[in-house]
Amino acid sequence: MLLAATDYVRPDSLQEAVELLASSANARPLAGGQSLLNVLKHRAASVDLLVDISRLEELRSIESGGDGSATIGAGVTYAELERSDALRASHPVVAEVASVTVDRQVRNRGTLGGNICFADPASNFPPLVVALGATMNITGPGGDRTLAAEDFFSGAHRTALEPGELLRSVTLPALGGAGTGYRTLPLARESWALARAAALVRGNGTIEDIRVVLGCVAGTPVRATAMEDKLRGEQPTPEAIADASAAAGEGLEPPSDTHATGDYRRDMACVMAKRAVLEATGGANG
Amino acid sequence: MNPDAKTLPYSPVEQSERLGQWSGKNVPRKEDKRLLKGQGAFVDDLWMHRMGYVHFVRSPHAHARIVSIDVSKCEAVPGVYATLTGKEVGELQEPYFQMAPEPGANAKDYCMAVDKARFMGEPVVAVLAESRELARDAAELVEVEYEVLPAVVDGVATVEPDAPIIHDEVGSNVGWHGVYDYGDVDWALDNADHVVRIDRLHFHRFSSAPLECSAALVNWDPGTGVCEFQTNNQMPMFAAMFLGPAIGLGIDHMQFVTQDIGGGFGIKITSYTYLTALALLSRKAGRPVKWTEYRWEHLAASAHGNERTFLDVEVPVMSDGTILGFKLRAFDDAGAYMRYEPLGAVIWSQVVPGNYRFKHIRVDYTETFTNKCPVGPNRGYSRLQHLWMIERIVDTVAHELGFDPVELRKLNYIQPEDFPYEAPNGCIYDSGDYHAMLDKALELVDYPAVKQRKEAAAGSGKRIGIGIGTTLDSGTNNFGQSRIINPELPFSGNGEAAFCKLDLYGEVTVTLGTTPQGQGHETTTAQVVADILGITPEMVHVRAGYNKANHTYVGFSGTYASQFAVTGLGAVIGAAEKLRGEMVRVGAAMLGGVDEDDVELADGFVRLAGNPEAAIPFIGIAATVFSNVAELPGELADSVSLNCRHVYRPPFAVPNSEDKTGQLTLTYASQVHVAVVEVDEETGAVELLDYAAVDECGRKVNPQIVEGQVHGATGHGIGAALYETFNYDSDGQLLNATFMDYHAATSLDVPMIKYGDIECPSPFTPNGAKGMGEGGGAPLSTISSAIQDALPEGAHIVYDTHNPPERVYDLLRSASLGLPRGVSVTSR
Amino acid sequence: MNVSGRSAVPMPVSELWTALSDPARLGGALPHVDTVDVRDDANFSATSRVTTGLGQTPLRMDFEIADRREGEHVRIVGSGVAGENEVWMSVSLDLSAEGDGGSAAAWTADVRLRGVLSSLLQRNLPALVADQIEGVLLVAQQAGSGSR
Amino acid sequence: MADSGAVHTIELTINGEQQTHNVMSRQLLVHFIRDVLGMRGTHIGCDTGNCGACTIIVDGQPVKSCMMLAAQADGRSIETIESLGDGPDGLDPLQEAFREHHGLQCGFCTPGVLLNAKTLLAENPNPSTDEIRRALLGNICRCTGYTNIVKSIEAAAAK
Repeated sequence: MLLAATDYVRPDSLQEAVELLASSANARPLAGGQSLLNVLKHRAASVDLLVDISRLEELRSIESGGDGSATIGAGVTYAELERSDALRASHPVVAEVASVTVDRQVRNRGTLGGNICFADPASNFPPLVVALGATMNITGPGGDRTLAAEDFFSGAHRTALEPGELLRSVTLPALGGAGTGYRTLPLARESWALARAAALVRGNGTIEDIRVVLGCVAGTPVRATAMEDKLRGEQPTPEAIADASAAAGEGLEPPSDTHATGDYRRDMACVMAKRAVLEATGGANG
Repeated sequence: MNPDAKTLPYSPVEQSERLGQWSGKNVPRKEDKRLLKGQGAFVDDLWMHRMGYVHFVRSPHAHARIVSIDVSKCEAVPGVYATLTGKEVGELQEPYFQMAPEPGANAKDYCMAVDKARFMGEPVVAVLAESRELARDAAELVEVEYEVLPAVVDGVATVEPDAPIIHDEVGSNVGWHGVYDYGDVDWALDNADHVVRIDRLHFHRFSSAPLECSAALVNWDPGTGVCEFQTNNQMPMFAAMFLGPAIGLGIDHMQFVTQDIGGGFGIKITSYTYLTALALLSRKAGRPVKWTEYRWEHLAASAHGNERTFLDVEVPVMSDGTILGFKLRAFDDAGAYMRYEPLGAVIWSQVVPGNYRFKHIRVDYTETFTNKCPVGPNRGYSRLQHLWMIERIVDTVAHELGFDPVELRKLNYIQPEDFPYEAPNGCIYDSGDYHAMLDKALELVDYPAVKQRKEAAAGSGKRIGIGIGTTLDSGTNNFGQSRIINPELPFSGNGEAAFCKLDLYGEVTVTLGTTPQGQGHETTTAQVVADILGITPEMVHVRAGYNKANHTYVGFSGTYASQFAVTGLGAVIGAAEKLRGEMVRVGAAMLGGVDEDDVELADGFVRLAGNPEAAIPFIGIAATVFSNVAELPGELADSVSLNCRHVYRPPFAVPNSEDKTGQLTLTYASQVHVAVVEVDEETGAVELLDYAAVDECGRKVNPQIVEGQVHGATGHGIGAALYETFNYDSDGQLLNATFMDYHAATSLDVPMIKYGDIECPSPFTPNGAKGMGEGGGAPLSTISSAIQDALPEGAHIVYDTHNPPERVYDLLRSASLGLPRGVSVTSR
Repeated sequence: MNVSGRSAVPMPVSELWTALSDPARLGGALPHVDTVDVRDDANFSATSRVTTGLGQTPLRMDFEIADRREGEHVRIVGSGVAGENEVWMSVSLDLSAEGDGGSAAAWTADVRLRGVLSSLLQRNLPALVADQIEGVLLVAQQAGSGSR
Repeated sequence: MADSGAVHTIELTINGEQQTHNVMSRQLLVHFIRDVLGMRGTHIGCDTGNCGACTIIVDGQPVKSCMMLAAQADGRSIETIESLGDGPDGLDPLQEAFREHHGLQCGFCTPGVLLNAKTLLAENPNPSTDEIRRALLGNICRCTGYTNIVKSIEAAAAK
């Protein structure tokens, strides 16, 4: 419960934050701190310089693109996502997922960027932003760059951010009528996940494009490509979806822990994938 | 009353008829104001000049010899006051007194690991420094060299010959073994129409995990030689009995003070080991020392509930459903040290037949050591394991032989007219009506409607299950049962003390020997005293918490094992009645030598019945005795003090340690719970749709407080049944070592509980009350029963108290996969 | 906790084997290593700061190259301290030539954490270990090709 | 350039009173409240931000003070349990409802629960039973089984 000695700084601008992050090999951004502080309290890891980015206005806006897309600042809290009318209109699933993230207290502090960059396999947002085909807007010493969400996650608690780089915002492409689904098997009522799947389905009548992304089964979110391939071009009937979902678990080696074995997580990945796609295609809930 | 009950070992007691004006009412609690305002005094809130903060360096290994400890780097850091190593403890402390007979008694238990670390998290070195942060940082400079040994984490396999020995001095991993044998179970098995055999039942390891961790501020005063413990230990006199002889402190050289305790539930009984280490450190450093446990330390190294495995269960059943009894082997995993054990090896026998009329019972009981956290008397201690097993037997018999679970229970329950009922081992169940409670619980969940809903849900992918749990909360221990474990133990009976006085200005003050942790003792005590002295609870000042120097106490003092309403309030009634008697005699003299029978106490006056003018305010009585005594007749003045103490003593005899029989507890509160669950067929996830808890605990002093205890015990039970567990990996590492993985039940996990109650006053207690609050672990039995009811035909029976989604998923699939079912029936 | 993986390494298998079976070279290949103290041809100790997205975890480890078969197999056993926790690991690598001048490393790792970290990291340890081993192979390969 | 260092000066409003303090960067807000300000009504029940016993109000929002650094409270307005009810004995309607409905037993979780409930009722004066239970998800209680806590908040809402 007691952090190791560390320095803290609260820069006034994004540019200053980037410089500070690049100034030390072991500097880390501190947004809501709802995950990072737990790591530091138990000294699972320690940090030389905490760069508090939670008040940088450049990171705290939610902008709707005219085309139905949305760009969300990395510093926007879950509570703000939950309450955003613009987001409920353009991407209701994001507001919905934010509203069940941990609890009221955490939702007032925890941020979208923090959830994504902490990159815990059981975090709420990584599978969702991959399913939605989001773009990560990164800023750093070398200037700005973007990455597809799918390429952003590189390992458990590891992202493609280079030293000194910061996630500035996340751009969600317009849904354009696509259906979304997000299903979690929690350990207890609305607690963290044993299994999770997020789905995006485009097309009316037949499935033109489909993305099914699994959480909790590996260090990073995993595209269930075998399942996607079986459904692309098919009618989204419950039977077809159920058959295809059996393929979602292929090749997965999920971790075991005190709550569930890897085999169970693999089976549940298939069930959550089925239910997420059924939700995305407007079908009954499994 | 049972007319043909043979002469009972004790007869009904005469009950005070003065109770009723305030007793039995929902008086708002006196404790609430300070707690609602954040003005409570919890141990971590306390501070002393010159005090140092303690951080324990703990063994990361479950079983390891300590080769060497180097504290030089740590002690070199400025601001580090002192360290204490296990080696020093080996010289400064005698091993704790062991309750077990040989060979279990040979186990050497110290406050820290001396030669070997025997569970992950066992303290090895204590570091004292000027700040918490410094103590934590400096502790990382302590270098401990371990020789890692293989760990044993299975409470049954630990008795195998090749298992690593945890206590070399004991020679095996068996702490205690005994056979309890009542009636003639072999006759019953030979003559039964059916014998139901269950391979294995497992009661899992969990803890009530109070929200406030253990903590203490300990000051060994070199000037007076008195060591003061400001602590949240909930059984100080038990702690004193172990701690004093271990470090050479006389009982009167130990002062214990508690005020507000953030929940105890039994887990804060065995913290005397930490109090010992802190006392030694305070004496060595010449400073007060303060220690506050972190949550991970609490989960890994304070105390766990008993983990008990039942093997080879055999149940003789007659064709009409009458269950004659059962036979089984029980293995109870005590963890690395026996610190309240092996008392648990007899305490379950307070409820040998559970709520049922079984006559033929044999239990072959073994208490074992493993490389896991030592167990302590967790809420429902040792009885909830046994009662869960009995309800699994009844449920399985109903399921396998096609009996209706409600009718089978009503057939085998102890019948209302049989009370007081003598159990096979001589325990006297004082009163109860399990049939009425079951009907009420079924009514609360609208049983007929739920059965229809269950039929309607078929094929929907969601299976509905209705579960019943019948348990007991045996209260007011007869500590003589410890002799069944070890005939040499010098304990028997029970008792609690209370002190009631009228002070100079006529204020009534009460002190208790109990250590409340949220049960509202200040309020219920004030209600009883107000009734007896004819005043209001607001006029009674009950001193908060426990204070060994200023409060009265006896050897059994503390708050544990569902007994306050009997032992605590029994003492309060006695003390208040004595004070009343003295006030009446003084009043009668001051009112001109009138007859004492004509004098009454009302509204803060001692007055002549029928003549309200002739009334003396309490201050008048007190002022006369304390500062105007010449006005009283000499022999009256010499015979009153207005300072009255009473020790309540339950009417126990010493049990028979040969045949393991006797009256082991005085009162038997009971619980009948019904749960409605919905099981997701695809995932095994269980959701509670409805929950009814019907409770019986004799005459209630404060019904709202009683209902609160039922809600709390139900919350604990639901948490353990579905979410809370301690799992160790093969290396002996605790995998649920933080609240991230030990999922304490939340406000969404526990449904709004439907409470019901009936009242069967106890004939054997001064106020007709029964001890209550542990709750018998009813939800564990109820949810196991509900999940069993939701399983498809041919599925494996519910065999574990803990049923997370994966386990239920495996149970659901066991039928289709044609796996063995864990149960078999042979019929004549 | 066992985890296994397979990595392609663009360097000849004999060079890779040497990099992994020589204490000094292997010590130098540990990510974010601070000090390496070689005791003999099979034993060395090293202090390093395991780096993840969360920050750095100081590690003080004693390593032994437990067994080796020229050009094809090496097993490394390590034990040490990470704050209040202890770490024990056994990593065995089977090397084979692959592609033109490259090699493949099939590895299995048994890593035991002891202390509260064994609970905190129980889900993510396999993935974290896999990352670290790939990190060692990367550094070994860079050192081998002299590009560092 | 903001100063980065091990010690920081923070200006904050504590229960309506403007104060300035120097804090270590490493110090958690809950330790600052308990040990530096000496306000012992805010409690610590876990070491992973799960139990909510440390819940306080920051700028009108309930927050776990063990999941914030003291330095992050610079420029904020924090309210702790000591701000409820006037004077040493006064109970506000919410506290009174808890007393009437036995919404507490040991009292260790109570400060965090009350401050969470206060902000809930400010946002949603008439919450349903389920809304109250969901709002309390981050406040663990080990004594009451939550039933009377929910009933107490319902009673306070009805006042």
